[in-house]
Amino acid sequence: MSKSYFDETHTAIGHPKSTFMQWMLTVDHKRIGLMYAAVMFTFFFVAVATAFLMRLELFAPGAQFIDGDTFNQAFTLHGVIMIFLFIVPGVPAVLGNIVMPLMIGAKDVSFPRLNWFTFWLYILGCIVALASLFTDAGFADTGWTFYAPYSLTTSTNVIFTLVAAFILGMASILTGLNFLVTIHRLRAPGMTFFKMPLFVWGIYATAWIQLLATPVVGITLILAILEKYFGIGIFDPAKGGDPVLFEHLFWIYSHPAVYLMILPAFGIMSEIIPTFSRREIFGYRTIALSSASIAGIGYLVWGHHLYTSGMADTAKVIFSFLTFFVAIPTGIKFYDWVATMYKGKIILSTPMLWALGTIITFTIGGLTGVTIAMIGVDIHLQDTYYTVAHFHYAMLGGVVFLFFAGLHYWFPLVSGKMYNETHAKIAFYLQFVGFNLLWFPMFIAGYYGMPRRYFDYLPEFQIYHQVSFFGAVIFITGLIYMFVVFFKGWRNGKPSGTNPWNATTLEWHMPSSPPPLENHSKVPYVDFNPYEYHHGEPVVKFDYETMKRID
Amino acid sequence: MDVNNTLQGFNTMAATFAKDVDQAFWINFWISVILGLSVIIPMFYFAWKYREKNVKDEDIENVTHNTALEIAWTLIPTAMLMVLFYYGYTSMQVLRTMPAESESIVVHVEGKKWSWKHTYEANKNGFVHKSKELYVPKDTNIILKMTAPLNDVIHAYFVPAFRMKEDVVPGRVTKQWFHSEKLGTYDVECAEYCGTRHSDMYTKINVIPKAEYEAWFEGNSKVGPGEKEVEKSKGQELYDDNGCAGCHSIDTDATLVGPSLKGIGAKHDATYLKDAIVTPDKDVPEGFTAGVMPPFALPDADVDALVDYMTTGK
Amino acid sequence: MDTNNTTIDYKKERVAYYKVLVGLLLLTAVTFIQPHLFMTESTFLAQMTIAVIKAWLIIMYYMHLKGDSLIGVMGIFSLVIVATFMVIVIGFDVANFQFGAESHITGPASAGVEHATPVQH
Amino acid sequence: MSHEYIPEIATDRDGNKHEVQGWQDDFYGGKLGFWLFMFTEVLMFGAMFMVLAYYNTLHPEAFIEASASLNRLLGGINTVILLVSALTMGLSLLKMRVGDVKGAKLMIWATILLAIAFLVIKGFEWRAEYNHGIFLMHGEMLPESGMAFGKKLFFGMYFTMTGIHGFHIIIGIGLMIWLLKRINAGKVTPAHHILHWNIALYWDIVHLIWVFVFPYYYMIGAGGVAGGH
Ligand code: HEA
Ligand code: HEA
Ligand code: HEC
Ligand code: CUA
Ligand SMILES: [Cu+2]
Repeated sequence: MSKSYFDETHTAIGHPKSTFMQWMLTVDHKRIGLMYAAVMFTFFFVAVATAFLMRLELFAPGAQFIDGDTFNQAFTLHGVIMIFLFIVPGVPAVLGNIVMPLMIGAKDVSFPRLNWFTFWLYILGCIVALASLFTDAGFADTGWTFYAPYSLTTSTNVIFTLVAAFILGMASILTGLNFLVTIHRLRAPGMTFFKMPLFVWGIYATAWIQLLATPVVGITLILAILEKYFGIGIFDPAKGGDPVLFEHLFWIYSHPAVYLMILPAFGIMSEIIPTFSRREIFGYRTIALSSASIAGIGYLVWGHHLYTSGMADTAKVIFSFLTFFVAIPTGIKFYDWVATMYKGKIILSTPMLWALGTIITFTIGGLTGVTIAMIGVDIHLQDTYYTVAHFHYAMLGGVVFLFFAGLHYWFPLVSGKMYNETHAKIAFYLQFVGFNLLWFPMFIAGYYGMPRRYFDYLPEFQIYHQVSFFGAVIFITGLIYMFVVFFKGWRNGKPSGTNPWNATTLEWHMPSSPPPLENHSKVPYVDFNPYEYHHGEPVVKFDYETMKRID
Repeated sequence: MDVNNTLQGFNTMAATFAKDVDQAFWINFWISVILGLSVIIPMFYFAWKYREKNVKDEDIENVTHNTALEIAWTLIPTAMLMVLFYYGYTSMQVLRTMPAESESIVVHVEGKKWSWKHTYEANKNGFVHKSKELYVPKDTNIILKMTAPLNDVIHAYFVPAFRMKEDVVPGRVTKQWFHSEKLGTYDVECAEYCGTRHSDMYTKINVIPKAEYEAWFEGNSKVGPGEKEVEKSKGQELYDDNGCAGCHSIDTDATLVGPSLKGIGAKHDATYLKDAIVTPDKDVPEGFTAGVMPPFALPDADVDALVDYMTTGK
Repeated sequence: MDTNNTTIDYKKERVAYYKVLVGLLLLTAVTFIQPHLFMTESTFLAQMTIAVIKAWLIIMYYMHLKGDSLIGVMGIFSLVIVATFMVIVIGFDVANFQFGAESHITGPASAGVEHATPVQH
Repeated sequence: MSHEYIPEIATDRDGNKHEVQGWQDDFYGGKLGFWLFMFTEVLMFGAMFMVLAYYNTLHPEAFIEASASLNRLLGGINTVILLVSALTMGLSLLKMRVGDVKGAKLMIWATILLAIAFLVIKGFEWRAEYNHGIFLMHGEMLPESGMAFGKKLFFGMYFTMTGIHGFHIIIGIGLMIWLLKRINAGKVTPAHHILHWNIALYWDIVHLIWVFVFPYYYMIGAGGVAGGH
């Protein structure tokens, strides 16, 4: 049997003998992607645990078993991990790393050693972020938004978190940079931009946001540190500084960041829908270009987080107007996906179930985003659970669901094995039901005026929190179940072969399963579109020795 | 404040503009339902109609373009979005267009960790009402001018029953206004995260009949309308005014944010207590962290009065 | 695609470097005399215009961007983004700063005469 | 990757051959990557300029007054120093490209010296300001001082931005020393000089930032309060 990337690797330094060191020093994009996944998986348990802790605490009004300060630290920890450690690097660092070079027929990313370095930078960031849990002052209690002046005056250890967010930001920038150069330079000959798979388009648009938005939050965090320790004055009202400026700077990054999360996830959707409809995608170009325009418009709408901040009313109107324009390209994508199912042959494998489930949940998430883009309505709903429900529907029901879809979809590619479909489907249904039970009641609670970041609440809201709690239990059960299914599949799943889904894109044209170290045996010449099907069969076939087309 | 507070009127529409906001919300709701179903119904239909068993491979068709449809699903949602923008904009305008001050009652609001204080303009006698809860007459424009102390953090004055909210920012003055047509007591919540007792930072708006309000406002009562005036020492007044109760209980042993001040006089002398108010970070009792209690730069006489109140209860 | 990695004529290139340096030095001199010479009603604009010209010279000649359209377009893209941030924040938010007259950070207190110590009342 | 990289060839269906760009030895890729990195610098400083412009709009007079009080002579000298150092760096790259390794090294040394001179002058400036009671956490910059808000914010940003710029210079010196080591080790050669190229680019962006920092801080007040916006 031929060697796979599990058997051999290139390393950044030297030629270590031990398997462990080979993993630690590897520059292979597939291994790095896997290591990212492993680390995120670990943190995800921390974040889920804190989320569960919050739900448990909120089961009834009044203090149950933690105090207010602990609760504040809990949602900060939850938000910081979920955003900076998990969802921002998430899809690009895991699936982008593993799949994107394969999709464009490259041997690796443009700067493999930088990729390795970035991974360790990310680890460093994670360590710094969590280190403050073990210091006396404790983890930051600012919320993931670090609003000044609260973050400048609190006695908890915000500096760690700020520094960590900065380091993680650097890692994110470097990932984006690496991918941009890779996509520009290393596409297989013949593959023009409009012959790239849509996942690559998603990664490309994301990479631009990583590159050109992250520095703003980087410098904002530095300014906050300088303010806190050197008193430069810019966020300190006692010196004439304006706290609202901090909010501007923070959201200039953090709004584009939400599109940074969702665009590669949309890319996953665009891979899965045609594959499991067994037909060419509807409106390839509009989907590709809508990714780009979402990224572009996404830069201009951060102010919709500041409707009640004291920002000028004129600015609010402009931001609100611009915000609506993000929904249009997003809508186009959704219609294109649904149209792709028309006259196809819909195969409801697990990845497809996740994708279709996401069409429901993200539509709810997105449309409620549109609700709070309306200024007058958002003045009421801002900082209530309505917003919280919106972004969990968007992030969990959008990004994370699609991430899971992608994990199921590319699992056989990465591992060479198949998980148990039946069990994977049960896990999906559990999570889908649990998720909606968990978050839908929160829309209602928010509409009635339940503010977020509340440790304690008025008895009227109890019913919503209780339904939500049971949803969380079901959801987390399904979640654990899903990981068990993955684990079992990895341990003793059946060999999947190179192309178990009958898919068309290049990553499924590998000489062996799992793929060898340097990917395709030869670089193919790409003179075809990414999703060419004829009567439900992939059109393009290769001789895997020479990578010449044989159809 | 104990948590047996009940949120009153969260599903009522008490301010004049609440109906505009609700109208905007429900227009949005129905448009969202239409747009959402326009995606979800076809999805279910196709997933069922073209299910694996039903389709022969030869019947699959690669439809990739349909200009008319594509234009439709770009332009129709765009039009709907513009409708939503319009209602978002107009409902915001009623919320944000302040009435003339001459035709309104102006109240200054100070939000700080973790209490609210309302200060009225001086009445005919030159008396300035200060109150924790807000008392306003029915059918009158009220303008709130809000700010927070410079060394405090951001809060938000959120009145669910009125559908209004605006941040209270240190160093800035922000404003909002309302006009209530319904008598009643409505809850005010703090909606911007501000730390330990963020979720206890409630107060109330009492909308009362005009005459009752006038009588109260022109009088010199130190408590709200209809409440019995209790004799308060200067120290107690200061204790209330400065929001000490937001962090310290004085009648019970409960620890809120700072230590309970019950019987504090027996533990410490006056100098210590003075320092504890003026430079709180000097001596930090065990189990508490420095930097939480802000320094209070009060006149000496006031500090003395406070200390008296803490030690003697008067 | 010009990769700037081709063989070059050392003498010619060096002359170009010196020419640009002279240009930059001249522009620096202009920054110093400008406040006394022209556009005195808006030193700020004049100075920034000069800076933009200097930056253009550096980018085109010292950083060899001339002829490289891909990076050029990307560069313009990032500049446009920064410019948009500026226009929105400065042009729309700050330009309409709300209730400035009453606010501490912009109000009369900002003359600084009043002590700025946080005072509780 | 010291061994020579031989690009792969992909053949299309008509038998035409297409050279494949590998990640190894990708000169343009290396350059592109570095430019992208520099865009992040542009955004970082762009954000700081935005903060500056924000407060400038709120306090136009105070900004001009504060600017007028900076030492334009030292600032000007530093501008010239950076200009010249950009030239020496450029020449060093030029020499490297035509094969004059020794000359290239000499020019890098010259650049390092100029960079140090810049820092020394900056140090004198900061010290003088300190002695005037204007420094972070010191004198007039404390919250209780009576200095106008506009001025406090101006100087707060002045120390921040010149500080971060100075930090970039220090990094630059480090990079140049590393470059010298790589040249000595034979890793950077006329045939393989992407590192040199990128460090030269880095030095240019450090200079480029100064091109804007200098007029915004030192010159806007040069015409006195009359020369407003
Ligand atoms: C993955 C993350 C993600 C995504 C994709 C989005 C997408 C959107 N978000 Fe969301 N948002 C967040 C994550 C995300 N958001 C987070 C984390 C916060 C809170 C942060 C905090 O405060 O802590 C937030 C907060 C937030 C606010 C501020 C709320 C407040 O604090 O008061 C607003 C206001 O405008 C908003 C709007 C939108 C809009 C208009 C979209 C649009 O992009 C949605 C577009 C999608 C659709 C419209 C649905 C699909 C389309 C159709 C079905 C077609 C037909 C429909 C139409 C054409 C309308 N979001
Ligand atoms: C990615 C983003 C994300 C995700 C997935 C979640 C998931 C969950 N969140 Fe999260 N939440 C946030 C981001 C997220 N949250 C943010 C940003 C805030 C605001 C914080 C603030 O106010 O500052 C918030 C706030 C928040 C609150 C409000 C606190 C308050 O305002 O008072 C609550 C309350 O119950 C809550 C609960 C939950 C629960 C029960 C889940 C459950 O659904 C948890 C289940 C867990 C998962 C679904 C994990 C998914 C899988 C992985 C993460 C890793 C997999 C990796 C690999 C396999 C490689 N969250
Ligand atoms: C923001 C919360 C907060 C407010 C408001 C506040 N305190 Fe405190 N107080 C604390 C904390 C926390 C401590 C303990 C740490 C310390 O000493 O700084 C404390 C300590 C004290 C102590 C010392 C107690 C001891 O056992 O040593 C006294 C006395 C005191 N406060 C009085 C007051 C008075 C009087 C006021 C109002 C004018 C007030 N506090 C307002 C939080 C607060
Ligand atoms: Cu005050 Cu939250
Ligand atoms: Cu947003």
